[in-house]
Amino acid sequence: MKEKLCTLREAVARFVPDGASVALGVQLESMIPFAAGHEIIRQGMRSLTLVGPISDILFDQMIGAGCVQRVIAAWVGNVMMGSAYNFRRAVEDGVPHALDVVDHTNFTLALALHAAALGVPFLPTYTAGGSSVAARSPDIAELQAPFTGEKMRAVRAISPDVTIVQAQRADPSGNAHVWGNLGVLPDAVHAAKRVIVVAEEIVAPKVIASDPNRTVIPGFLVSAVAEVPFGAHPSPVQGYYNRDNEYYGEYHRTTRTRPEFEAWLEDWIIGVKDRKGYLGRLGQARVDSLKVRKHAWSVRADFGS
Amino acid sequence: MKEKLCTLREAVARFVPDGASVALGVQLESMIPFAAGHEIIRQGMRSLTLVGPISDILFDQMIGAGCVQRVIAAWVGNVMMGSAYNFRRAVEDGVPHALDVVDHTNFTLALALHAAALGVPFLPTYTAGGSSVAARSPDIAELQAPFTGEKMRAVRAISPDVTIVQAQRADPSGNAHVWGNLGVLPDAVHAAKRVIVVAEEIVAPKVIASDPNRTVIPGFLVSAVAEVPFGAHPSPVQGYYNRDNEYYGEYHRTTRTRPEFEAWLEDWIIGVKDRKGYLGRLGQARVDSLKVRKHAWSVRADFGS
Amino acid sequence: MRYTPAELMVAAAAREIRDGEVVFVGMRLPLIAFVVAKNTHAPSAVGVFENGVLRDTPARELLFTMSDGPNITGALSCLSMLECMALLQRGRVSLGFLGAAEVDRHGNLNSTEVRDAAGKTTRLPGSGGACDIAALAKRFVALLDHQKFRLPEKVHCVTSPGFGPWRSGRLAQGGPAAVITTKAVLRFSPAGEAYLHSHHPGTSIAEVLANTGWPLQVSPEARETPPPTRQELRAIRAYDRQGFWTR
Amino acid sequence: MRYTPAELMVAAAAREIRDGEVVFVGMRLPLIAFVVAKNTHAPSAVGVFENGVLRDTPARELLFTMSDGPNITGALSCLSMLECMALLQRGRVSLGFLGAAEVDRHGNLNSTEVRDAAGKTTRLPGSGGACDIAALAKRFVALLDHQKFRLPEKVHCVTSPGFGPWRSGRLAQGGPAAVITTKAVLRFSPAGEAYLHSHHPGTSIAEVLANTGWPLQVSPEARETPPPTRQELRAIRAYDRQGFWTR
Repeated sequence: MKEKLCTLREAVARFVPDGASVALGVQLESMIPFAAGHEIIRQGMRSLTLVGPISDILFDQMIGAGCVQRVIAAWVGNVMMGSAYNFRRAVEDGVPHALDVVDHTNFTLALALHAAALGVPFLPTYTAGGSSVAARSPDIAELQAPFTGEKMRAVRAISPDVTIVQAQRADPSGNAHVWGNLGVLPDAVHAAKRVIVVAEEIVAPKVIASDPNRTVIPGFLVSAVAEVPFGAHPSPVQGYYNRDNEYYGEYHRTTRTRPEFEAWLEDWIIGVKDRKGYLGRLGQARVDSLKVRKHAWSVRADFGS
Repeated sequence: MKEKLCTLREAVARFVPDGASVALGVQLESMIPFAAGHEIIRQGMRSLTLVGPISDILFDQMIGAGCVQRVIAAWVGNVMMGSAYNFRRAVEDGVPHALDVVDHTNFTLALALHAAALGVPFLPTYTAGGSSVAARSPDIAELQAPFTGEKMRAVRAISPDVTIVQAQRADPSGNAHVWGNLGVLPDAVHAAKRVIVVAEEIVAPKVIASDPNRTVIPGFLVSAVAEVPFGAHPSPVQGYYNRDNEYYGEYHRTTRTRPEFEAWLEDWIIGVKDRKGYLGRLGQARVDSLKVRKHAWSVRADFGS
Repeated sequence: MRYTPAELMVAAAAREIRDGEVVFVGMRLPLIAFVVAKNTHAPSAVGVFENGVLRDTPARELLFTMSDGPNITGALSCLSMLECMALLQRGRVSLGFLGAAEVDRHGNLNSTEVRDAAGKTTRLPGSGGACDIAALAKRFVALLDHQKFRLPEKVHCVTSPGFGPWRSGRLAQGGPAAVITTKAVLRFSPAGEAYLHSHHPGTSIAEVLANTGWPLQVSPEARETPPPTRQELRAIRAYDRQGFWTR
Repeated sequence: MRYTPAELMVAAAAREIRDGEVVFVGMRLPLIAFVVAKNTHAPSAVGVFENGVLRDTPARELLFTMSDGPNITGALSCLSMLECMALLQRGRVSLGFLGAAEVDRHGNLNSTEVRDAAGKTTRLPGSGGACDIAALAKRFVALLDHQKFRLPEKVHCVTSPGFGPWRSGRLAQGGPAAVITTKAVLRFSPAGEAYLHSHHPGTSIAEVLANTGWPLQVSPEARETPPPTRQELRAIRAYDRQGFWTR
């Protein structure tokens, strides 16, 4: 397998073109690839379609930075604090520009990715019956079920151009171990045309091969893998660091107006070179305070024969 | 959670009634719950429907023992040796009695279980186009896809009355760790009305809780859990013992005729009381020779926070 | 013992959980309700989180999101969202909790967008899993701040379906069981219309009616909501020590 | 170097694998072909096994089934069957190998049941994943024992589809690329009819034709199948040390 190890800058430049559809935040509130999103903002990509069930504040930042033309999601906001102001400004006032929102539910978005992962154009479901989400969505149609004749709904497959995931550890070929809550990660990886893995650490292939059930991302589906420690901050990475709750509160308090957001953007994204710069701004003491306080190691499994 | 720990005899007596549909061999050639199948034979259950993709010789034994009225499967035979004679005798000559065979492919069977696991009456697929399997099956229908208008096939959901799985380790509540090739296990567990877990070992709940991604069987779906070491022999259990290839060869050579099979049945199933008796017949030396020769431990993962 | 309105709501929500049930938990107050139920009358309840986590023990510390580290440590199982939603779709989830910006006469919820009197639209975060839980759980309970504009006769947008003509076939088994507000607990008639079941201590039936956007039916058996017990308050405060969600 | 018919078939099968391809491996001879290809011209090929296993290195010892312990130890990934079949369905699998009891003029395979001249039916094990691989892989290769009754003009039962009217839409991209028998290699015309591509050393075109159940077309470029190379034989024998599958 070819080596795909590169910097995050290279990965984004090569595999996230203007106009691409990009799945991010596929594990919901944890392991959100903030470093990757920030790199996309720094490189000034435009007209992206963002795909993800619950994006927490990363989608809000990318919308505010002007990268986004469309959002396909079930929930866009700040999970701990409520509203996300850039999302609201874009939808309500067209600032910084108009935003097309395709509303999904968590389940219909999961099914849309699952359909693409399975290689079928749709999947049937009972959810969203009676909901305006179903009535308004171009991705949800009525369906009469074979065998039973029931009225159901069909959810259209979504195949993102690129899925970006944060993994705990990966080898240089992109084979990656991910643990904790998986969200829609398995389907988002299989549904995508390309996959970028952002890993907390690059490890030897034998570490990954020691536990093939943990390898939820097989390297042959991966286009690029970058090592970015603390790449998901302020979201948590199980076994590495905790959620920086205070950061979400600060973001909420300091991005209420467009000028405030612009200052925030300059401070935290445009004005830093990369994730190292970002972490420097955050400060070592804060970084250290987020690290895992109490280790909880998995009991080993024997893959011997 | 209530304790569900019991003997395999109790589990089978309580949850595998005559006429039940039973999924077995859901991990294909490994971790086949032979001990459970043998207990079903000893208790003389009748008119069962067996469900499983590739059953190796367990289905053949249960058919030969007269427990089975119908088989819903993709492949019935002896994987290493070819034909399974009881299956052939039942289909070709109605011995010991007639057998209804519903042919599936591996994928359509996986989809049928997946549909039931998802709680929908069918799933769409492109497979089996042009095949007699699709043309003959009551479980496969034509379908016009929403959105694209393509002609596809729909596979009907299958929800077994009980799924019996062999797990490496489980706690007394039935929370079970399974690793290695999973086959259709996750869907077979979720699709079933009841689940029986046969574990190589019962371990403390904290062992299971140390690795929630390994807990592919959550205990609240489990009706009974029994500790049966070497319960999958002659099939392998990763990390515990290897496949007894010679046993499959012997079975092939000694069950060619009905009287030969009847003698085999008496020797290995009817004439032994339980799995302990079976292993006694097998002999300690042979048991020991199958044990894992070279351990290969998974590198630990940190679930700390 | 004194208590806050949020603590009363948590206690009322906890009592909706029956022992042994599989419950779609959600965050904020319902999460704490799950913890209270586990520590009081429902020790065998299993919690499902749509990020893929199942728990049969409460997390060791307060969660701000369902994906926080402590919710994973010691979890019963970590699956995918699809597998958790599949539990819902195949009818294995007894109860789900939902928040909303608006709840209407038939228990429909809106968390997508609202319009003010001047016609100005405010965009809300959206469904998340709310629509799925409302559609597919055997029953659901909504929590909201009791203000007249949040209880319109008809929501602007049905993010999450309550009672309506769609409650047939597979969806016949679901629907709202209760709406727990800052002032009252509403339940639903067999015809699917909300009625006042209890008003909280310190409010009156008249105050509830005055703050509801349609002529709310009142049960002849309407009574005062029982206040949180000492045991419930202890469980709430042991978990939300700083009162982040419950002060 | 001397070699067995099975060794020739393995070498011929190995040459069908291109470097970097994702291959549905199967057991017996194709498994060994995958090992040979990995050790010779296709070091980056990835093997998919329908039990859920992906491998990019050969197992450390001979396998009798795809679920044998050594196939799991050091695997690239252990998924579910559904996930492996999904790779097939979404067009990520370049090549699959299949065995069969019968292969016909248009590359249809039968592994479900056969009838003899007297009309007596013999029940075979069935499709397993064969139908799925034949339908959905970008191309497939069948292996079989070259006997006239195994190569009928039309199979008794189409377990696994070759070329036919169903090769449109999503299935247009698939179909048989080759049939490797104990006597010959057949390939397929653009119209989907088999023709003789090469006959093995020690047989003749006439012998192949005499043992085929329809008037088999012969390519004007038909030649002798190249024998296994020294390197290929070394790889075969290092893996199947006892010659369980290849003697």
